[in-house]
Amino acid sequence: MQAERAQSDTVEFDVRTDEMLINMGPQHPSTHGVLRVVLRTDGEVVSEVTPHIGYLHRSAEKIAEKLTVRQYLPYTDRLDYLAAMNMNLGWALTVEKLLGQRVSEKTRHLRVIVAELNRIASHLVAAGCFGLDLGSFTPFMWTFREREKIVDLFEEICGARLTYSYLLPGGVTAGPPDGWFGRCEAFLDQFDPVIDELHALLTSNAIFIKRTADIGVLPPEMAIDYGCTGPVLRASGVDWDLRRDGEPICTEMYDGYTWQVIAPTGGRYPDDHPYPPVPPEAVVGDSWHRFYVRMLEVVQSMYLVRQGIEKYSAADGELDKPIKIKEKLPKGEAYLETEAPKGQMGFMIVGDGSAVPWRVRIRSSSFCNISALPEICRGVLIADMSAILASLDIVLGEIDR
Amino acid sequence: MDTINWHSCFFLLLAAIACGFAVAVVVVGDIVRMACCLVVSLAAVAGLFFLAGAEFLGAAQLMVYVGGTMVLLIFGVMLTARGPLVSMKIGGGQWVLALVIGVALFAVLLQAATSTSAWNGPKANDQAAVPAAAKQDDGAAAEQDAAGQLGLGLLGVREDRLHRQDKPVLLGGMSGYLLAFEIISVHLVVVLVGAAYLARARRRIRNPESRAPNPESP
Amino acid sequence: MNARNIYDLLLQPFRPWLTGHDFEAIDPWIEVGGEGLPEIARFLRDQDELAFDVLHCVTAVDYFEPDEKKAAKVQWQPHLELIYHLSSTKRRHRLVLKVKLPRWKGDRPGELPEVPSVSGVWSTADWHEREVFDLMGVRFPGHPDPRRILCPEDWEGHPLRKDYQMPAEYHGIPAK
Amino acid sequence: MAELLISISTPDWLAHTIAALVQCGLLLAIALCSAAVGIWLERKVSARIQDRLGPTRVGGRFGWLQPPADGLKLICKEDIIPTAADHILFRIAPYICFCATFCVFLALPFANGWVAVELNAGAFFLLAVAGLEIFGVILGGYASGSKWSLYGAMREAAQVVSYEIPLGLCVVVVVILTGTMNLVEIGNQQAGWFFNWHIFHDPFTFVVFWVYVTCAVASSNRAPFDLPEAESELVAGFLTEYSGFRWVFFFMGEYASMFVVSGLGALLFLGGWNGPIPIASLLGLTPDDGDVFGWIGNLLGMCNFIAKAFAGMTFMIWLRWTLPRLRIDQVITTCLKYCVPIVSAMLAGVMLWSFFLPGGLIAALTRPASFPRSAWERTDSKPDSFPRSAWERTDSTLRVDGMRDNGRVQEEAWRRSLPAVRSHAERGNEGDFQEESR
Repeated sequence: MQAERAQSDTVEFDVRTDEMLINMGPQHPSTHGVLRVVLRTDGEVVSEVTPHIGYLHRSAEKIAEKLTVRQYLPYTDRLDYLAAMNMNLGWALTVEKLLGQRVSEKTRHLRVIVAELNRIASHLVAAGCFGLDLGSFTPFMWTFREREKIVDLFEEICGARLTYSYLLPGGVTAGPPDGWFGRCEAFLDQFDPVIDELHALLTSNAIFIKRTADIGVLPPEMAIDYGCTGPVLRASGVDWDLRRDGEPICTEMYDGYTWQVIAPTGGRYPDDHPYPPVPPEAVVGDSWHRFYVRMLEVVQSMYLVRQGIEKYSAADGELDKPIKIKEKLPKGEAYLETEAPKGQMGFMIVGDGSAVPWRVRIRSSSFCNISALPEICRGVLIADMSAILASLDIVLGEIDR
Repeated sequence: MDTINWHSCFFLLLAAIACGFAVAVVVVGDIVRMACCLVVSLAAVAGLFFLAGAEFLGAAQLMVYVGGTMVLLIFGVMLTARGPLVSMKIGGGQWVLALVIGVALFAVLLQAATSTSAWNGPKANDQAAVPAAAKQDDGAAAEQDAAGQLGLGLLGVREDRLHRQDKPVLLGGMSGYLLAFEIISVHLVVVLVGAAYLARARRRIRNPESRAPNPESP
Repeated sequence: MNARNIYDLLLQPFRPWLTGHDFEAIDPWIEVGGEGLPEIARFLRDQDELAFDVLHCVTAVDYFEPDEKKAAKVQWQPHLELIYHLSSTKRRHRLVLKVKLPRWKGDRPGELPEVPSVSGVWSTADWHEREVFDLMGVRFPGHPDPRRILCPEDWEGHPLRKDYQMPAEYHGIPAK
Repeated sequence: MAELLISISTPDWLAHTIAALVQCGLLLAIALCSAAVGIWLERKVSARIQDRLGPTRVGGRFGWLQPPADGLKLICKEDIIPTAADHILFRIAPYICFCATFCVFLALPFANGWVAVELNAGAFFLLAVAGLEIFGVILGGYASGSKWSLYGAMREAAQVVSYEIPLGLCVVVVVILTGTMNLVEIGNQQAGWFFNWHIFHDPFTFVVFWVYVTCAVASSNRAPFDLPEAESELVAGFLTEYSGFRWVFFFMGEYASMFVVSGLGALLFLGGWNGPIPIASLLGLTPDDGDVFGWIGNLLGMCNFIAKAFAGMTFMIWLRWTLPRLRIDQVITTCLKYCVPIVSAMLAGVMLWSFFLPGGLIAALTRPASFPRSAWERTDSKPDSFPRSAWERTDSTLRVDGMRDNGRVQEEAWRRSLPAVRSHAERGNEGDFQEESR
């Protein structure tokens, strides 16, 4: 019965085990929402991963065909509910691109301040949940304590703590209360040392490095091929950030701001950053780098907010009033992607002359990031699944729309 | 009301548990429950040793048998408890055969037990046992050091002669049972490694570029 | 490179499949015939001076006016449009490809129109095409895994079509 | 206790029963209190680490009534048994887990002589019973029928069974030092100033202490090694299907084993009930049996022991709330690639050390190495009031002298140097072994 040796060249000795199908989700502590991942496991080793989405599908695009552009704004908050300001910004800029309008200096700077503050909050949630998924509870408490302070600032400016509906196409609902900028700067000053604590607790922690370095490696070509964007793409070494390389309407917002895109191009980070060095085990594109890129982006966002506050007080003129409720949309299509914390958030509006858009398409960043999951999770252990999922930092509201 | 002899009470209780669960091992269908009954009956035997004051032996029994059986339970039973093994159905014929062999063995044991003189005369033994039991709990500290004795026995010292001046204590050149003990354990390790090696099925990869190796063993 | 000279580059090899263009629109686009889509896509990605390595998203727009009064005023005939947004990380330029499809294959209601899949060229298309199939009802022959992605597997109808009627109930759950 | 009852004319058998029940109740109370205080300690320390207050309202400002409140809430929870579960085993598992940990309290001495059952092979008994706790967890994991709990059970089996080896070796190291397995004896040999503790006995035992800490944390499923109930991966590991009172037993089992493991560590390495400064012996409260002063000395000793045990628990809690969790293969690698080799090397080191430099680091430095006198000389300096079985001394003298020269002359000289006749003879048991002609 022994097949001749020549035909089969490699003989692998292995204890015969049969495989098991496990449902990780839709109700699971580390799937960041209602994502169901079916794992084909052989013992602890995962041989195949098939994500199932759609549990949170509210057909946001169908609803958009019945509401005018301003009425639809609250729906964009509910897409990526951890970064609602950036969602509003994306929608507002797409409408302004369709209408061909531009906003005043003051509004532009206020938009930068608010968007970057929300990016800090979103990255804090990502870092906290990453620590939680790896088993250490404390970073989660520290990051949420800081995020509460940002959310208090947002509550003062627009009254809501999670779904703000603040940045309307054409302008903002209301100007910031007096003393708001002072409180912003106070928050930023006391936030600096907290970042060093987080780095000490997680980034340079030996167990954290062992759990994340060289796990879920996403090579740059595969990242581009699967359309991954944001920190996931930059952590794979692709130097691409819409705030600098995007369409003119996006890059104009950041005119006059000095900041840096964080990406380990050529295997190295820009060397001005004062934070813990890259451990030797880490490979460009692994879970550790995705976490590290987000932590450095928080620092860049802090620089942007400080510059925004100075430019806002220096800028003259008034805050713009938003467009009318029943603003007529011109015939034609406009598609615009903006740099949201989780990746590039694309909105497409097809206008047909009436106030209600004919068709709205929402391109979600996490939707493409999660599509690369089966590729990078082949042959990892079950414990690594939650590490990789946490490093992709997905939000199901945005994926399922 | 004469004093209740706790020692015999517990002895009977533990003996009943040991035998009861031993029977349960045979009767129970589900294989995991069977293994659990086995573990409980061995633990009851360990209890008997503790009752007899030999706590070193009791602890050894607990560690070796109950721990060992548990590992058997985990890897042998749970991971393969699928398919026919899970609930074994025993036909009528096998029952009869088992009963016959069981009764025969029991008869032999009974005959051997009754014929030894030391265990005769339950009345006499009871009296002797009571004082020992009464002193059992408070005299624990002054009791002989079982572990020390065993250790010395292994090293070849005749500890029973220590208080005698005339007989030699050391066995002169003999190193006791330690060497034999070690040889057996080395053999056991070799046997285990061999078994593990044989248990591995050969999985042949037809052509290297096909990603999933097709598990097919001769 | 703006849309015009990309169009000129495409003219020479793919003249029969280029069926229209509009360079003055907010997002200038080029219209392509459905059959030639995979070859054009591979050409756009592999040509060094084009290097369109990122497919942002695949969108389907349903041009159909359900009530008659408005249908009279509309200029276009009922049809489906597939819009591919491409961009290049090396050359930093953008392009929009459009494909016009009949609403039903051979105008037989119930038969879904077909466009060859580009998931071989960009892996992003894999999930996006599944979503277009799921919500708009466009079949993509050559797709590795043509299942629904957002709606449950056994959902009837394609919700984003203009003439879509919500089913009365689904597995006993009343939908109205 | 029994005599007291007999004196007030209760029938003899009733007196013995009540005495036994009281002792069991006392022991159970200690086990449950240690678990309850452990839970309270965990809530408070983790709160401090995470910049919050912890329980402050239940029972006064420090929320010390929180553990009973938790217990009450959990008792009122609905009793759910999953349909796919093997209900008999599902019910038994938590009780086995808690009983195994409870048995360890039997042999754990809190002060000199204050121990439920003074077993002569106490250390060996602890190791044997500590292995039983896995049995409860595995039964629970397998019987709850869900895939996640099966994973939890398998991880528990792999981890704790493999960590028993280095744990056992650490205990063997201390047994070599003290020459006995009787825990009370081990505790007493570390009396006096803190440098008499085993941890400072020689550099090897210092390293062994830290290896013991790792293995202890791993064998009680705590902190970086808490894979069996890893919330983020396995939903809740083997505890997934448990709720209400059964969950409390697993929970109590974990905290009791935390106390036990840190208590054992304190006893073996940190001098058990002997404080850093021997206040009791300085004030003349040498605990000889029966008088009040001895009792107070023992009480001080017990406070010492419990303080050290809770210090160990705080260390484990501190570890849990700062470090992320290790992966299963990393856990097993640390055990087989780091713990076992290190502790084996240290074992060899300790043996060589006590062979060449008997009497510990300080004694060796202060006194030139008197070569032939064996390690037992140090035990001689101990006050002789405890029941001493001659074996230690003869055993150790034998080891040094008898080993090297087996000749008859050497034996006779050694026989004469044997001071006390063995207590075995005093009990007048005529020879168990028959005379054996040469």
